Amino acid sequence: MKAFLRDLRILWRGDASGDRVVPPSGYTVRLTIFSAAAMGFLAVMALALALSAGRLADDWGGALARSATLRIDGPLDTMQERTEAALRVLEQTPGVASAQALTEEEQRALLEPWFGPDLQLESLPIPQLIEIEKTPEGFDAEGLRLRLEGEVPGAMLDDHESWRKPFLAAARALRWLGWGAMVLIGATMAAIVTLAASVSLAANAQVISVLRLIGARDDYIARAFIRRFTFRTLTGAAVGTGLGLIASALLPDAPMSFLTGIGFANLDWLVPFAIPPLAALVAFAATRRAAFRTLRGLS
Amino acid sequence: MKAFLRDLRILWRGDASGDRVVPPSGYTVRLTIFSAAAMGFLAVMALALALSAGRLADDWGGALARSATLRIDGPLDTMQERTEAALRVLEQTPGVASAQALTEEEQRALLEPWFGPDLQLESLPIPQLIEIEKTPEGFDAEGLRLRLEGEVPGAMLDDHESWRKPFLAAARALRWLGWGAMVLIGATMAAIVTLAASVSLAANAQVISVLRLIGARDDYIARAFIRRFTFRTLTGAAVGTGLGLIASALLPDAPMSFLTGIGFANLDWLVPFAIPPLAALVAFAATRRAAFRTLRGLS
Amino acid sequence: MLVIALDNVAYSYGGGELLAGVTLELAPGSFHFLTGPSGAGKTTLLKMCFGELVPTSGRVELFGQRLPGMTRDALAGARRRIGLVPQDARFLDHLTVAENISLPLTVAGQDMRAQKANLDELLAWVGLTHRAKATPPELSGGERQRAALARAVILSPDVILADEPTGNVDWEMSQRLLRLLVELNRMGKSVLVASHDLALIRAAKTQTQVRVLRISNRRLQFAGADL
Amino acid sequence: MLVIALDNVAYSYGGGELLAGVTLELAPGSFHFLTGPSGAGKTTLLKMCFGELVPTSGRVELFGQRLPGMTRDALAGARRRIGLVPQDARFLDHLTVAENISLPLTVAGQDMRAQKANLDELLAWVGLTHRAKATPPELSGGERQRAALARAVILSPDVILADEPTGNVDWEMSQRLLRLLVELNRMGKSVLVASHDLALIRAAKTQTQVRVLRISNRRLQFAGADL
Ligand SMILES: Nc1ncnc2c1ncn2[C@@H]1O[C@H](COP(=O)(O)OP(=O)(O)OP(=O)(O)O)[C@@H](O)[C@H]1O
Ligand SMILES: Nc1ncnc2c1ncn2[C@@H]1O[C@H](COP(=O)(O)OP(=O)(O)OP(=O)(O)O)[C@@H](O)[C@H]1O
Ligand SMILES: [Mg+2]
Ligand SMILES: [Mg+2]
Repeated sequence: MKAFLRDLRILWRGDASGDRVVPPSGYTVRLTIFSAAAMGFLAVMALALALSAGRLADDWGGALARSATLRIDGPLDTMQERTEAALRVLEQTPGVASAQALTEEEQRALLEPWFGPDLQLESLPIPQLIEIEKTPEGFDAEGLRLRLEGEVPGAMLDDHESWRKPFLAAARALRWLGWGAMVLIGATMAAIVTLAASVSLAANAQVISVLRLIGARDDYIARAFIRRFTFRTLTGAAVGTGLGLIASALLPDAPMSFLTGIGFANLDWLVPFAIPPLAALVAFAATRRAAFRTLRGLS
Repeated sequence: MKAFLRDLRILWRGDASGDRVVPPSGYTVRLTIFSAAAMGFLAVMALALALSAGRLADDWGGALARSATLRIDGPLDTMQERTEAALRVLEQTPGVASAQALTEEEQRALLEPWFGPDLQLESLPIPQLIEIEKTPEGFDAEGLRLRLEGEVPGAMLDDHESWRKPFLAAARALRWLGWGAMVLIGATMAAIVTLAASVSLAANAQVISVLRLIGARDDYIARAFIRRFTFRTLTGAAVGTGLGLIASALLPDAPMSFLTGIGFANLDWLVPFAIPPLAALVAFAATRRAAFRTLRGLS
Repeated sequence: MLVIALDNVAYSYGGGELLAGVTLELAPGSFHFLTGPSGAGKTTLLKMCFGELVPTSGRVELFGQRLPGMTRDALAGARRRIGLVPQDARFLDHLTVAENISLPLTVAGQDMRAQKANLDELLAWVGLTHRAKATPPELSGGERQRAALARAVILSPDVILADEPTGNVDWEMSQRLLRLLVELNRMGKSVLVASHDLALIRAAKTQTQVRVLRISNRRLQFAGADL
Repeated sequence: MLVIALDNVAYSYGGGELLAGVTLELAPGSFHFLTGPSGAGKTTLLKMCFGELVPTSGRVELFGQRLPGMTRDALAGARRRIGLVPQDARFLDHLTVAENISLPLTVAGQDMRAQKANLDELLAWVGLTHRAKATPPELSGGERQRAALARAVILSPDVILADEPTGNVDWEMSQRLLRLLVELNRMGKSVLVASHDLALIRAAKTQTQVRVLRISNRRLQFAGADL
């Protein structure tokens, strides 16, 4: 355990002498840390948006898409018979997981907003509703419609397509927006870190020429820069992600069936923790490229 | 017109000799332009989110809040009388802009999803619905409820509060998210431009000392940097905003009553055009501060 | 009137006192050499004359104005009347040698074309005509020094302060540069040259009336005739 | 075996040829001076010996290895065996003078404490003991040159290439620095000094066996006894 910690510390501190030869260049430090933090924060926000929109799309694309409603109209006395006929048809239809006629209570609850709680359903010629759940594969709505037309008069199939679609499109647009912003933020961070590293290398052209003069190898020089920028980015991104998580926990919650609230739900909370290491990785790669390119350029 | 163009050109080019003395520092140029562009793009996205959410919140907070529904239950023969009594009460209630009993067609349209198109309303004991529009001040829901209880048996007032609230909260959260991101993006851009200017000034410490050696005044030196960074930011932000506008025009549209689609509607399209000048202003102020601080520091 | 006056000046970089009780008066048309061992404070003294360093005690006057009371703009104006050749001259590396040499004209807002003949003559004098289109990093050590001297005198300043202007050039070239300084001195300009090159000083003495100052033991003294 | 060999080398910065047909062989224990007017190509020649510039034609060998065939790491290794004193020495400004002088030890991964006595002796020799804790920007011109010389010799390299190492120091100090170089030369190190200081070269001739090279007309020649 002690040896492990020591090794970790050496990795963190790296080669102390190598770190000392690169000056503690004030502005590029702040530039890197700040932009990593800002990008981390924005990434958390975008991630929250993308994941919430994803959940939304799942709900509308999933739960709603896997259900349908069958309405049976007709005179009161034929209702029982028609309902049974419809249920039989549905039983035989591939892709229907279950079909259930709504009970009187359920129908009354649905109608309550319009009729009030005292409605006597038995005396009314209101249609019977059947809730259908699809299997994951779904059924052939057109075929079912044709068959019902022939066998069950007054049956109307509503597979929620028409009013589900725009919701779904909106959720998917939001999700796109979220992930698009994520990608853009990642690219921005990579670019800013690359540029900050390049600026730092360019500003340290004298340091590099001094080190070469005394016979330092290029990777000795490059390592000092790479290590520094990687850790700066990690630090900045961690701070930004932390602030982002706090902010997204503070976001007003709107727990609704169709808008599950913006923010992270359940295990989603773990996803943002990938941001700092990813940012550090991006910084590592970006600085490495910048360092070796600059070193070759200064030859 | 010609004179105007010439003046504009002079403003743009500024003092050519002053511009020449500052070297065309490659990396900080790219850094500034790129981050301004990225921030401009993200700002458009955030603005789109904020404005759509704002419209949403307006819809739910406005149109819905300004309407209410009154439902009148009872035996068929009393319906006409009770409806008229209710309308009379509503007419006398301060805060009610208009009240209208729904016609048969309207009621049938509402009920169609459940009863199908062939419903004969006259024969049914379904309640009568009255649409109320509030004045901007609104009415006292409790007082009206009490009065109706006394004068119109079977009257139920629904002012949409209960189901409007969570929608409104969600829209407001989204709007917060959008504007919060806007502010953060603005701050990030200011910080990055400040830092880029500082890096550039620090990297040009030799230029500054040479210029001082030959008797150049500080504001001569500062102006060259300020002008450069302001125009770079303007350029970058304009490019980013342009790309952002294109992207947001390409966003899938979801034209729905409660989700008016993400993106800009009508005159909202003009708002993002304020981003580049605002960014340039931020850059101007940030560079000015950085330049004079650095110049004093180098004394 | 004196162009530059130091009155009982002391200077310290934070540790012990480097210079103390230094009094120096540069009149128009005077020619001074400043000598002393490495690290004695020659460059420090020149920087005070240029208003770059402010003495720890005593007073400095540039063209009759007291230094600590001057605004930044007034100081910039005074500096345009002083041509400084720094020991380690710096240039704008993105401009050509010719542009660097005429930079003081640019900054002072003077018309470049009117000064073209002037520039060409100066370039020829310091032997940089063939390098006029090069950039400063492409110059050799001696060429840099000569470019710095040319830049210092192009505005025809009232005073020329030169810090080891011949440290990196051969004997013939240093004689050439000396003749330039003597020429300018004859036009009424005040010249102060820090140098450890005794042969150069001896040569100067044969050409014009020169006073030799030496920093020793923190004080400024006139060197004897033995030099 | 030769430490550095230039065989029929030519160099051009893009314009006309600056150097042509240059042949130079530095054997261990040799002491050369390199002279020539400003802009003749002394610094250019030294940079070729250091592997910083690759000749336009001809061959350069460092410690028996041909230069264009060397890897970057091999070149870095060879450079650790060469002590270069550049004409315009640069340092790491965030480190102290002592740290800068011992930087080659750090980069070569040597134990600093073991070399402490070495460093102190060297600091005393170049007269920088009292400035050891200063940073390079706080040094005077001559102090910088001395620090650069100390840095060049601390790794006890096989060759010392010095470009105008006494351009900014007074006569006594330049004699001191010369004695250091002569001492190192007696230890078997090969020394090449570019300088226009004829008095210094004459003084060196009295102390050890010195060969004087002169660049004139693009060619490298041995200077006559008249020097
Ligand atoms: N910024 C500074 N901070 C601290 N000490 C300094 C600073 N600048 C110079 N010094 C010290 O002050 C002393 C005098 O420096 P100065 O440059 O004036 O010497 P000089 O006479 O010009 O020497 P040289 O002939 O070597 O150029 C030196 O010992 C130097 O190290
Ligand atoms: N990078 C470069 N590009 C183009 N020309 C250069 C470059 N470096 C040097 N030169 C030119 O090559 C010539 C020789 O330069 P070098 O520095 O070798 O001269 P030097 O003999 O050391 O002179 P000095 O005594 O003045 O230092 C000079 O005219 C110089 O302007
Ligand atoms: Mg000096
Ligand atoms: Mg040279």
